[in-house]
Amino acid sequence: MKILRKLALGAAAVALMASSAQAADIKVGSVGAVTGPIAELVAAIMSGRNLAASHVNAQGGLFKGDTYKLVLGDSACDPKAGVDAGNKVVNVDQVVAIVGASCSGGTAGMVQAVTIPAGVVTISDSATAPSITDLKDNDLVYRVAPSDAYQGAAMAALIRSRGISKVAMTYANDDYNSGIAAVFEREFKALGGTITANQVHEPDKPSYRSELSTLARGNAEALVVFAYYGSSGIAIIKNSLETGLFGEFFAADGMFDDSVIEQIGVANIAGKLSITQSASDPEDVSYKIFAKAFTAGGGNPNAPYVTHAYDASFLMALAIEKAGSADRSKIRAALRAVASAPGEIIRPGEWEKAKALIAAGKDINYEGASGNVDFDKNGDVGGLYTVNTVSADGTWKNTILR
Amino acid sequence: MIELINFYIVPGLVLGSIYGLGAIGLTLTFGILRFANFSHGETMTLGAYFAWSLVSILGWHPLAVMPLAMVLTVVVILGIDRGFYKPFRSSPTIMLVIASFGMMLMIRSVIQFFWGVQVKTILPGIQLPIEIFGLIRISPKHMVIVGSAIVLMSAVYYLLKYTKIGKAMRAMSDSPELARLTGINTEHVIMATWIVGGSLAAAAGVLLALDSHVQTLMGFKLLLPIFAATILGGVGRPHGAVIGGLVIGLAEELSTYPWIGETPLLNPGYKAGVAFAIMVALLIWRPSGLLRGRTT
Amino acid sequence: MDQTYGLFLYAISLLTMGGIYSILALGLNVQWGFTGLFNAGIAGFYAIGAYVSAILTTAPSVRHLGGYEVPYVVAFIAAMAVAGVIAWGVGKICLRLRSDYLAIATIGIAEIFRLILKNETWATNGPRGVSMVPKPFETLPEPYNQLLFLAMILLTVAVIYWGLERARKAPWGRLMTAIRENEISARAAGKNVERYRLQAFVFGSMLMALGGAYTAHYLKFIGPNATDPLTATFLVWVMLIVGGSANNKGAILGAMLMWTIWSATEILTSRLPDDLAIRTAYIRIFLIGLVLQIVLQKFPQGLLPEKRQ
Amino acid sequence: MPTLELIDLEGGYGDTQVLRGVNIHVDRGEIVVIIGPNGAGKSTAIKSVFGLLNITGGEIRLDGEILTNTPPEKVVRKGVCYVPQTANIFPSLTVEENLEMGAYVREGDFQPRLAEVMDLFPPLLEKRNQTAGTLSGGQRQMVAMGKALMLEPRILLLDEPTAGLSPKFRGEIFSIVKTIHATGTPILIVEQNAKQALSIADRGYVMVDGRTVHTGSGMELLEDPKVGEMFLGGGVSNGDAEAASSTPGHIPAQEGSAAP
Repeated sequence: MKILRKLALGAAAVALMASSAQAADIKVGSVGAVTGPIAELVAAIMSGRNLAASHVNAQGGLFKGDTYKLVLGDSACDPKAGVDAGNKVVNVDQVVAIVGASCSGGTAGMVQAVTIPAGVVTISDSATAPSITDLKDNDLVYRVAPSDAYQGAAMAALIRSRGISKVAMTYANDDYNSGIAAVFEREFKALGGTITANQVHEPDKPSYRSELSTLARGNAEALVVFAYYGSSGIAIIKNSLETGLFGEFFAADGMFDDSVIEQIGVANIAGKLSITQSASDPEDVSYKIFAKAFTAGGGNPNAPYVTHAYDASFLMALAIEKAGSADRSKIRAALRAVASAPGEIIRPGEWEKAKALIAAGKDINYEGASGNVDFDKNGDVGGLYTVNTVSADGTWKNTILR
Repeated sequence: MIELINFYIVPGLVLGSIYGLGAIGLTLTFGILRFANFSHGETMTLGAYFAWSLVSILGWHPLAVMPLAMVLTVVVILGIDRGFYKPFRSSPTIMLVIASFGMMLMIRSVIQFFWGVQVKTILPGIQLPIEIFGLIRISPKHMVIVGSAIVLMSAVYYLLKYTKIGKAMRAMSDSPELARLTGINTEHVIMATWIVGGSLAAAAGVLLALDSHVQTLMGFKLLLPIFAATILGGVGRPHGAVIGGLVIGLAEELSTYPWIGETPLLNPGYKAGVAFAIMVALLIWRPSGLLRGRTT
Repeated sequence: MDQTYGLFLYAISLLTMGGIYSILALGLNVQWGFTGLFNAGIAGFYAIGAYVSAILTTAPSVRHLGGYEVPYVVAFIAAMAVAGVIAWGVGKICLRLRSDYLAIATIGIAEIFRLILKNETWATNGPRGVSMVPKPFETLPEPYNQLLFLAMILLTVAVIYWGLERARKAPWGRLMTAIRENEISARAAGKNVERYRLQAFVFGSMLMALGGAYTAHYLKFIGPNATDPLTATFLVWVMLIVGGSANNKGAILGAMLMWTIWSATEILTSRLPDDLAIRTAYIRIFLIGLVLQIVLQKFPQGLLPEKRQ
Repeated sequence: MPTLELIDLEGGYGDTQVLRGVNIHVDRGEIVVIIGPNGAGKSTAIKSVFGLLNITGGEIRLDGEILTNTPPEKVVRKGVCYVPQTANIFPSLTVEENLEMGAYVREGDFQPRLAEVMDLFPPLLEKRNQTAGTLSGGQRQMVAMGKALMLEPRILLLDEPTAGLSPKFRGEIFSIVKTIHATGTPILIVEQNAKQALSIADRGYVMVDGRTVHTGSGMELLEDPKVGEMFLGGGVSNGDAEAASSTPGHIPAQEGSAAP
């Protein structure tokens, strides 16, 4: 046991050395699956969060010029890593709140094992599993990414509204895609649709031709794909087009990325693919502000969950400012106040304005790039969904789903 | 029937060719250096990333840069052998296995660091299949993949069958101790093994990228089916590895064919398990492989 | 909250996870260190233990099998028992394979187990996992709940350590060493080598299942990603080899040390500027690989080499 | 000057000492046989020439040049060829390829030599394209010896060439040994079938417990009652037990410790 003690002391010493920098930082954990199966999505999500922080810091920072500092934690899409990352940011870095985590599994572990017991508020920008709604969370777990329950329903409605009644569906065997697929299946049937075939698939296989052949047996009018674009989505659409088995596709937001057009080719996909996305109204002022700023920094504002990432991060800063001090329990109380009406509307990037209003004791209501981010009693947001189609010039055309 | 050929057998053969190329390298290192090289999947990934970079710099067709990508990969692999495997030449196997596991992590993170984690494509767009005899539909890139695999495999066959170093490689795979006692320069043979294994792995990576895309975990995801192909063909037997690769590729695809009724025989969620199941069954009932290989 | 107190809590979490990994490494030590069985399917038994214990203790849920709500101890024993029975079956057919073939076979079998747990959604909620797993002592106030949980883990480690040390010095342990080092003479001496190897395999796998069960309760959640072979098989191997194979102290040291490196390096890298911090997340994994290589080359026997009787 | 000399040689595997004082020399054109009980270190003595064990004392000389602890590849290059007792061919290679591997260190064309070796072993000629693993035990020994002869060695070391063979094949092997000897190559043989071996040998050594204890011409040893009593009774001949444990490069656990 002596060795254990030494190790613990050693670790503590390392941590102590490391955390002594910059006293005027207000630290917030930024936990996400930087490594692991969805690393490619998370890289963009992290830029979204960081953009919000840079907006805050460029316009006066928190309180009296303190820096809004995001502390990275890697949840690797693995609950073990999520809990570990949560522990580090909460205990070692002493963050006042957390933005994250990424996968629903990593988030479920982190919030249940670490942040709820520690009384730390979390806002996830990409954990969409319906089960997160049910957690006994002392009003500490929020998310700006709508639960899959909403998106599944929205997609079912969209497909029915196009007059399509028979679809085949396939989903990647992971927490996100299987969750949303289950909701879609239920909702689509409830709307009178028929699902001719429903197949799970393993991501990261080089070819999906055999699965597609089975899926095509029921003469479905379209294929609904629940997958991440990188690990299987693009391959499935490519294979479908190459084999001529399907000609029309619907997909959820894990598929939404420019590389879909790049890799498949505009001519091949234009007019054939519709992707629902829990994004904002493309005509919405908030979204436009965000998109402009994010594009300027070299980012793609349409990448999955980057708007949510920005909103989660910005909203957290607003809540801290509103709380008036870096006190974990006060932030929880402030969060709902800044997120929803009543109050003057604050949009992405409007930190100075918000800061002034808060200082003046006025209410504010953040309307984010991803939507109005009004939390319900479970800490979830209702989703505003857009459908994105590929136009002939190779750009995405967004339409709001109502 | 036509459906079976076009959607199950053809993709199975394409996949099998890629598995086969990967398995040749694995079976040679397994046979000659006597260890299961866990970083072999990452070698494939590395080859694909080299090819991607070369395509974006030179603007050539992926097939044209493939030889260059193979050379670059081999250079890296020889460096790795020198630094991380050579010190364990006379150590127990487990040391090499663990070292290769460490190498797997290291190569992967270097790729992620330099190339990032975004999915990349090496051959954008889709290719419509060409009809043969009005029945079989095969896309040009699949012909390219299978064709390249056949060319490379023939080259390896020639090397192993007709060159001195190739024969020495087979000899060392049979018995490293006797090879030393016979005066065979084992370091040369090991180097040749890495050159052959590394370049074929790189080629497999490029061909895989041609069919799908370039991604940091692409090779790792293929590692276990390739192990299965290696075991199936008999460790140390390159032609066995090719057959093993084809069998595993076909078995994976055919397992989901609706042989009975309208639904796939096997839930595609279990598709990845097919290779493992074949591998385990074989290890238990026919440990030396379908073709006789090194015995257990 | 006080900085020192935070570090204290982090140290608890570090030791808890390190303790769980110590159990896994000790289990592997029984199989590899003492008996020479190259089990590369740790993740499979770990997953079985985690799911069995989680399902047995959680409240009823529409998403997965559950609602049995048995006491923790019963769940732990059940987790070990289920894993033990399965390991018996696996061992019965696989243990005659030579070392690296056994490794590949066990990897394959573990992946099949994981695929089953991932695909049989009615029982395990599939890829979405089992949530709201109760955690022992969680109703107590901070930090006593965490301390008691840690105490439970460390006590388990201590009991296993004590038991294994006894076994190692007993005829059973000496026999295991004899089998590992010279199977032919052990056979010649009339020992039923298969039976002893099977015992070691089953016992080691049961310990792995216990580690899995503890993990599920510690995380309060278990899903397929938590049983990824990277962190549930390979990392354990690294721990044992670095610490010192066939040395129980080495197994514990290796687990604690490697977990500390795995976890604590991020505290340093997360301090770098944003873009670099993300990139160094990859380099962190590189460094872990490098540490492993250095230890392998400089301390081929591990930090604490085997003690000969 | 003798072709090969082992002088006061001591050594073993790791820390286990097997050789405790071995003195052997082979002169030009001689057949020399080492006999002795199981575990006496006979095979170990031969392996010591090939740098396969840890030599702690004494030295090995090849035509006067010190050879102690030279790695196997270099020993081969110096013209010493060794035929291990088991695993002495490459089973998946053809007969011809096996012989070609024997000539690995040889520069230039090996075809003429190949023809010469094939002449020595006529049965191999017709099976030249067959994989060696499919041959009978006797033919495998021929391949193994043929492989060693490809280099036209300065000395040939044979480790129990007749172990596990039927009496018929044994005779064949000994006649091959004589044929090789007739080409002028000195040969050092370790044998369990002491009687037959001594009958073709110029000289012999008796090893007991890691030491050479007795030497003489083949005839002297055959007629020596003490030697006869110890090793030539016929019943003692049990080559298989040692065969199981002494593959080259592999530590035979019993040898040394099991010495009487």
